[in-house]
Amino acid sequence: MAHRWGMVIDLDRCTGCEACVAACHAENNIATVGDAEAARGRAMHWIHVERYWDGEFPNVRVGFRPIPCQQCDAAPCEPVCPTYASYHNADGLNAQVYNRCIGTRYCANACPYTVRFFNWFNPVWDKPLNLQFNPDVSVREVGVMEKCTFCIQRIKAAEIKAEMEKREMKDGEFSPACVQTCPAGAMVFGDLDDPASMISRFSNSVRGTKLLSEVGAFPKVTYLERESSHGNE
Amino acid sequence: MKRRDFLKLSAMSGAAFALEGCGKQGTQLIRFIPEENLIPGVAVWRPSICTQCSAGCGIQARIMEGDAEVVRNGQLGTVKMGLAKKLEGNPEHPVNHGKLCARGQAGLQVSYNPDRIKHPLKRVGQRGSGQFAQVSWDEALQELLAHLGPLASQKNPATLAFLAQPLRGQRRELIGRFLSGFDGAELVPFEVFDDSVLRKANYLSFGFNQLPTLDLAHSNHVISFGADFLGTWNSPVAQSLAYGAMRQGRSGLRGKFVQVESRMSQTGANADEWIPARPGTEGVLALGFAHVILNEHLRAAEAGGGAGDLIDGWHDGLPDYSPEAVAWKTGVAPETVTRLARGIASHTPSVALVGGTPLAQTNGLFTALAVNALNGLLGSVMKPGGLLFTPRLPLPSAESSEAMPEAQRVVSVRTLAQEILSGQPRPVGVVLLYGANPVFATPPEWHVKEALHGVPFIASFGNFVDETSSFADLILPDHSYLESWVDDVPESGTTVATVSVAPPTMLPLHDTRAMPDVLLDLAHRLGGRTSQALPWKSYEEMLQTALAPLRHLPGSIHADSDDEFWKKVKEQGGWWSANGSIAPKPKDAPRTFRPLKNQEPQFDGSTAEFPFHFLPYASQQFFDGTLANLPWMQEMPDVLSTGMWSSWVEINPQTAGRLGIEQGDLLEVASQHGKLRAPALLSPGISPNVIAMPVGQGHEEYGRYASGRGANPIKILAPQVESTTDSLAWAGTRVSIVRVGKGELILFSLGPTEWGQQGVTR
Amino acid sequence: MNAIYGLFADLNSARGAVAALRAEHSRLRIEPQAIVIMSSEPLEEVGFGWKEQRTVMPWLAPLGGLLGGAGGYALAAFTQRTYPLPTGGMPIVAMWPTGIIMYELTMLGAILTTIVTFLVSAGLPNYRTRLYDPEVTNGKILVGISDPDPDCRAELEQRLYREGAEQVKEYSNK
Amino acid sequence: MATNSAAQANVIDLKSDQIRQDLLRPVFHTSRRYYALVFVLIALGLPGVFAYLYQISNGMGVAGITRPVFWGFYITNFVFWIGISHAGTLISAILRLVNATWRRPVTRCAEAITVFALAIGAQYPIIHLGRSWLFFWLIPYPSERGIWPNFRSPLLWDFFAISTYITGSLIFLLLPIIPDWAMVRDRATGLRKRIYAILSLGWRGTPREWHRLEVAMRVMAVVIIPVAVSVHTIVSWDFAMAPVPMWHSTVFGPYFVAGAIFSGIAALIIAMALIRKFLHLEDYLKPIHFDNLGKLLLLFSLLWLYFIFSERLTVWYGNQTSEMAAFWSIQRGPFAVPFWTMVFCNFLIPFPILAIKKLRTITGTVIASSTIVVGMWLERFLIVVPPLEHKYLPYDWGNYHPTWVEIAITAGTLMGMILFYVLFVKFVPIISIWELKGGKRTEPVADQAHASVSSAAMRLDSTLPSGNG
Repeated sequence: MAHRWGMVIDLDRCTGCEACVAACHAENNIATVGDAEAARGRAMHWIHVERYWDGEFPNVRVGFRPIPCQQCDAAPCEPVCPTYASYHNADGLNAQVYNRCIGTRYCANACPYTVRFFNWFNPVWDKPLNLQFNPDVSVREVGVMEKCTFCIQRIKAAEIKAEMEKREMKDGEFSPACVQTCPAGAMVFGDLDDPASMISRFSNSVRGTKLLSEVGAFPKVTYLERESSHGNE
Repeated sequence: MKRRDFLKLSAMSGAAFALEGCGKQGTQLIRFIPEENLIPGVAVWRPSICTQCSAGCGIQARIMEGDAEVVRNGQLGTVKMGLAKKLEGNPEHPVNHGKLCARGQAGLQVSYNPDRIKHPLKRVGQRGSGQFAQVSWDEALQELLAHLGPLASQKNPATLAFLAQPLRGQRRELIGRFLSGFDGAELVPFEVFDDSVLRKANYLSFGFNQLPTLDLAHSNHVISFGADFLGTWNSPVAQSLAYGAMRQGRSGLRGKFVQVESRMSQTGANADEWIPARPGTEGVLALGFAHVILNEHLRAAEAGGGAGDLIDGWHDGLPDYSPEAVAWKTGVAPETVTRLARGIASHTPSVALVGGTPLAQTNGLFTALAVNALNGLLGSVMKPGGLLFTPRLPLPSAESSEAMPEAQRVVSVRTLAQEILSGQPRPVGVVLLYGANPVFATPPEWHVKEALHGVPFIASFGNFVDETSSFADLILPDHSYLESWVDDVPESGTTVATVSVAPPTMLPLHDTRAMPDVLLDLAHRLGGRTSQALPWKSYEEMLQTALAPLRHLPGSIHADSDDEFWKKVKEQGGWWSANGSIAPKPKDAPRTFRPLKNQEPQFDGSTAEFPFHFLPYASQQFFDGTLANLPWMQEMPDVLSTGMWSSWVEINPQTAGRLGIEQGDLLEVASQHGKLRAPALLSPGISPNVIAMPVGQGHEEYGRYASGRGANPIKILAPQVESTTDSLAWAGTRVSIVRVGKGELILFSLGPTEWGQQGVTR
Repeated sequence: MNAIYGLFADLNSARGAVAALRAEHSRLRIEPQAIVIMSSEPLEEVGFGWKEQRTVMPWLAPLGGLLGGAGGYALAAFTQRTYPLPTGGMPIVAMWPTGIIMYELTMLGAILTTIVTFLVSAGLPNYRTRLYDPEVTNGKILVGISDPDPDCRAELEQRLYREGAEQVKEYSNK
Repeated sequence: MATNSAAQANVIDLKSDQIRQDLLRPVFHTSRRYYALVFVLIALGLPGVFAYLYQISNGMGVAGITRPVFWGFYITNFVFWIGISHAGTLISAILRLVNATWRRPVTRCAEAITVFALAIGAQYPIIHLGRSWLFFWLIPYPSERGIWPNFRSPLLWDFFAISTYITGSLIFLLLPIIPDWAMVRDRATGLRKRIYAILSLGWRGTPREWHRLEVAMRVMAVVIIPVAVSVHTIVSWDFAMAPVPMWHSTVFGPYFVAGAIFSGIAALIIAMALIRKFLHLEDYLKPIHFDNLGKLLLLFSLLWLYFIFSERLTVWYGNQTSEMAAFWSIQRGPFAVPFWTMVFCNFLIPFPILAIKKLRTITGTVIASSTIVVGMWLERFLIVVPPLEHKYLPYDWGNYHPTWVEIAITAGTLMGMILFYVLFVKFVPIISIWELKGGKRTEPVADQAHASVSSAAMRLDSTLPSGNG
């Protein structure tokens, strides 16, 4: 049966430690591009923590906002792809089929969140770094667009497991690498179609907002905004 | 054993075949017989311990079968073996409860790092030139024995020094016992961001010679003096977990968090209020709070207890620390002082933390004691929502190295250098290196480099060639931590007594040997006192014997036999006591200590010539620089500056404007002790009179990813130390800056820095 | 076949010749269709245009257009149905995008029909050797009679001369 | 306008032989300078070819585009060339429909520009692909992959629009060439004769052929105009359909079409001037042609001003934070220089030149056209790049610096365009001979006809019915 995977990120818990970023690299065979390319803005971080300063010294505050692919319900990246490389899968994820991608990069332009990353060159791993490859995730070649998949390989694995054990998938049975490692427990992952799931409850929180809701992409990532303590003293 | 022999044979025949086969050695494909029985495509999880920092988190490695090019019996070939594919936190582990930080995640790239030392090396070039030639393990061990033997048998009056990263648990015990075989042998634990000041303070104030465990999850108001407890200080994962709970873990109650520091850290960035106080005056501010609390009779002075007694004037209501006086010293507005003081007093449970920069001053101990006293006053010591201390196991090995000076001589690397250069009290004949990299991480005027040049023989157990091990005459590469037996005794981060132990998660990729086993081997070959001190055949055996007594304590494992117990320990990745079964026992501090007056921090360099405080800080990616050789860490943007693959100088926009400095300009930062160059990064989160720099880049010799990249701020630090504990006062230097041209910043975000300048919905 | 033709330098004499030939076609035993005219530029004026003026080309074009449009719809609709994606509540065959494809293919249909009808109705390409004289592209106007009655050949020749032909030639591809 | 200028345009009082000689000369006689020119063009174009191969072998990364500016020079050039291509077909089609006789010497130059600009422009979507070698996945055909392209994607619309347009304009160009090729055939010898014999399809010039040709041209003219309009509208939708600030705009369709014709005419004027000079066709491409086209250019210059004004004014007035970022970066930020250069090139310089009759000379119009071509390229660039640099999340802003690869390829395609044109002139009379003669002849002959032969004609036609009965 189909699910509707979503994520909740609690900005009040997020500490900007970027464990999610490193975990994502390890889980998804994301290449490092090196200093020269990074300097040209070509570093690939499927999830990255955006930092916004607020106010002038000394009354400075900072907002952190981890941004993975928002897995929009009406994703601008999908209709523009001429080859269906970027398409909407049955679980509502904005899937990217690397083999179909011919690299028009139109999806990346259309994406309001700039969470799509392009392989400008063939990725390189100095031996034996390649021994770390996660066999469940394909390695992308030059000229191909790549993006956060909500760790679809973990979703599939869990589905198969549940199938073999002849049962429904349990809420919180698995989670993407970023969610699993998040030290502050700022991220929650689950099935939005399951009213009993943690995520369903969280995404209805009064603190819940969607990023750039005015664009109308209907993201499946909900952000819980920060609060203040002690009656804002 | 049999299987091993069979393997040898097969590999030999493989080799023979290889030699017949054309092509140069290493290129042709030899298939060794698989050394493990794994089902291809099916993952197994094996417990281990993260050694990326000293928090001691429990991890588990996802092992899957893969083809690895390995050396077996001197022959290169490929073998199907279990390979670690991913690290996750160990959900059972009492420190990190299944969570893991970025640095821990990157641990895989230690094992698979292309720059790892793949076999024993012998120096061929000039010392420090980093030119080595491959030798066999037998040759290597023979050579080392040839130098250790005379020392052990006192043929040679010189002694032995073991220079290592701070170690705990059985590793620490092993080294201690090994050194006991040499007269006057010294253990030299070294890390640049060391917390001995705080340990000492906690010992004096509360009787615990260890770092605190923060029960943030239950506190209502947290005020932290410079402690980067969400990033790099103490036990970040445990503390982040607790922090999350403090913020949103309790319905209807959100703990408030105030950070006092002059350069906004990743932790400070999360604060509800960020208070830039003048560097070195944090203790004064803490006492300012105490003053308000005492004079408004929100608490009684007695509440301060032993911690209060250590502060001069405590029982007279701290007359010298009126908000106005404090404001004048610290630059924090009096009303802020009063407001915050009332806040922490009223919103209980509240707690004050101190760590990092404030303690890296000449008056570090005073600051620490002041904050401890404040905690005493707030009643937050050993209380829920306050400072707790991890109970100690009834094992000799349990204490952290600094905690048990009586074991044998423990000296600082600075002292060691002096001893080597002066030959007093006795010359140092051999230095063994393990993990520590003082050549990179000490100010030049500690003369560590020169000292090492003077040592007759240096052997390193490190698995990378770094600035220090490039001085070695012999390198005996250790396994990576995923390849070897690991054990640790977390000093903090949990409320239960814990000992973590885990077997190797994967077979070694290279021709390396585990340092503990090499030491045992050496001990046996040396014979005499050393071998008596180390009766075990293998490190596993040593660990098993050490942990055996725990079986009878209430804890995470119930077992009927020692073997079953050991089996379960290996499966679980350690043993931890049942909650509350072991209570932390304070030692009573020596009463000889006289109450402290406020001590002004000493800064190196005149304000006229060197107008800026210079704050090196532990980098989010590289910690103290040991992780700079991991590509993932190099490319992970520093969350505040978004810098990658480089280093930079953080400077306040106002200051920059005044000096006509723009983002990315190349600055020359000069202290009385050196100069360095790095691009300017304008940051709103730093005091106008402070400039800051991340530590970790600027390696001269540390593999392809780290070498020759960025600048190393430690190299311009003054050789100042905290007056009571010989530890480096790394925040006590003043510098001048001058623009010398256009530099290059490598940033992940090229956009404007202000929130909501465009488009961001809130 | 064979033919006799005259080359005229100017339009009026050529027109005269045609007129004369047509007027006396019964006496000279010429099928009206047997009168062949060639010129190096279009001769819109009265006199030359004969049945030629009528063609269905302008009507075929829209027809081709309709075909193209239908084809466009078929293509788009069929392919999108063979690959039905979750579109978040939007139709599988979205009318407006499909409309664009249809529009373009309509135009393509019209264009192709036009060029085809042109070639067919103008009888091009035709590489068989036929009555022709390179002088035509030098501006001469060719007026000729294909397969004239042998008895009338002489009269035709002098008739053409009389009408002002610069020269009268015989053509035969035997 | 058509009639009076027609009157002047038709003062080409030359013998038909003269015309034939002049216009066929380039086809039959080739000077050394010509070969030199071809060689130079190839030499200048080759680096582009190498750059492209280099890009294919090393990866897209050798170009300057990066996150978040995923489109740069390539797409700019794509839009630019497609724009240029609107010169011909549209102009000549319109002029044909309104039967402006002065068009006759102009049409073929224009239509040639269209075809070649399209051929060049259509390369860019392929050049800019991350995996160029898979470009054919855009084409809808039942493939072994069992998957069809996505008809929702504007890029697919592009594919259909451009292929339709290129087919149409190619036919539109070739049809009227047939009689001229027949003419060449009759003068050529040997192999060349055989080639032209095949090309001219055995054209004889019978009234039926002539009539069909003209009808076909009229139909084509009617069809090609809506195609041309749709093509650039769809190109504009490549941008307007994406939710990118400053792209997502309703004005883009007409804005792009107007801009396209604008740049198209400019390109045409330049081409005509060069042909006139180097092929010595002063007697055929007369000041009046430049004057007329100049007026047209003036009109479009104003139209362009109107469009860019309404585009920018609405954005500025709307004052949406997300859009203002891109807006100000163009108005005052790093893109201010190209922006104001563009305004100069597209309006401030050409307007006076074209508005003042004295200045609307050949030189004048050529100067104006040259600035306009540059200005329009800048306009495309400013449409593509700045918005991408300033999307919604400030954290993800970036910037774009083209590399030598992009520059070499851009220059290469420009050379390619010129080369095509130069070769074309060698194989086809660049001015339609038969149309010119037709144009030259109409009025006077008409008079004659009325004067002398009309009576005969009357008589003739009255006899017709019985004739074919």
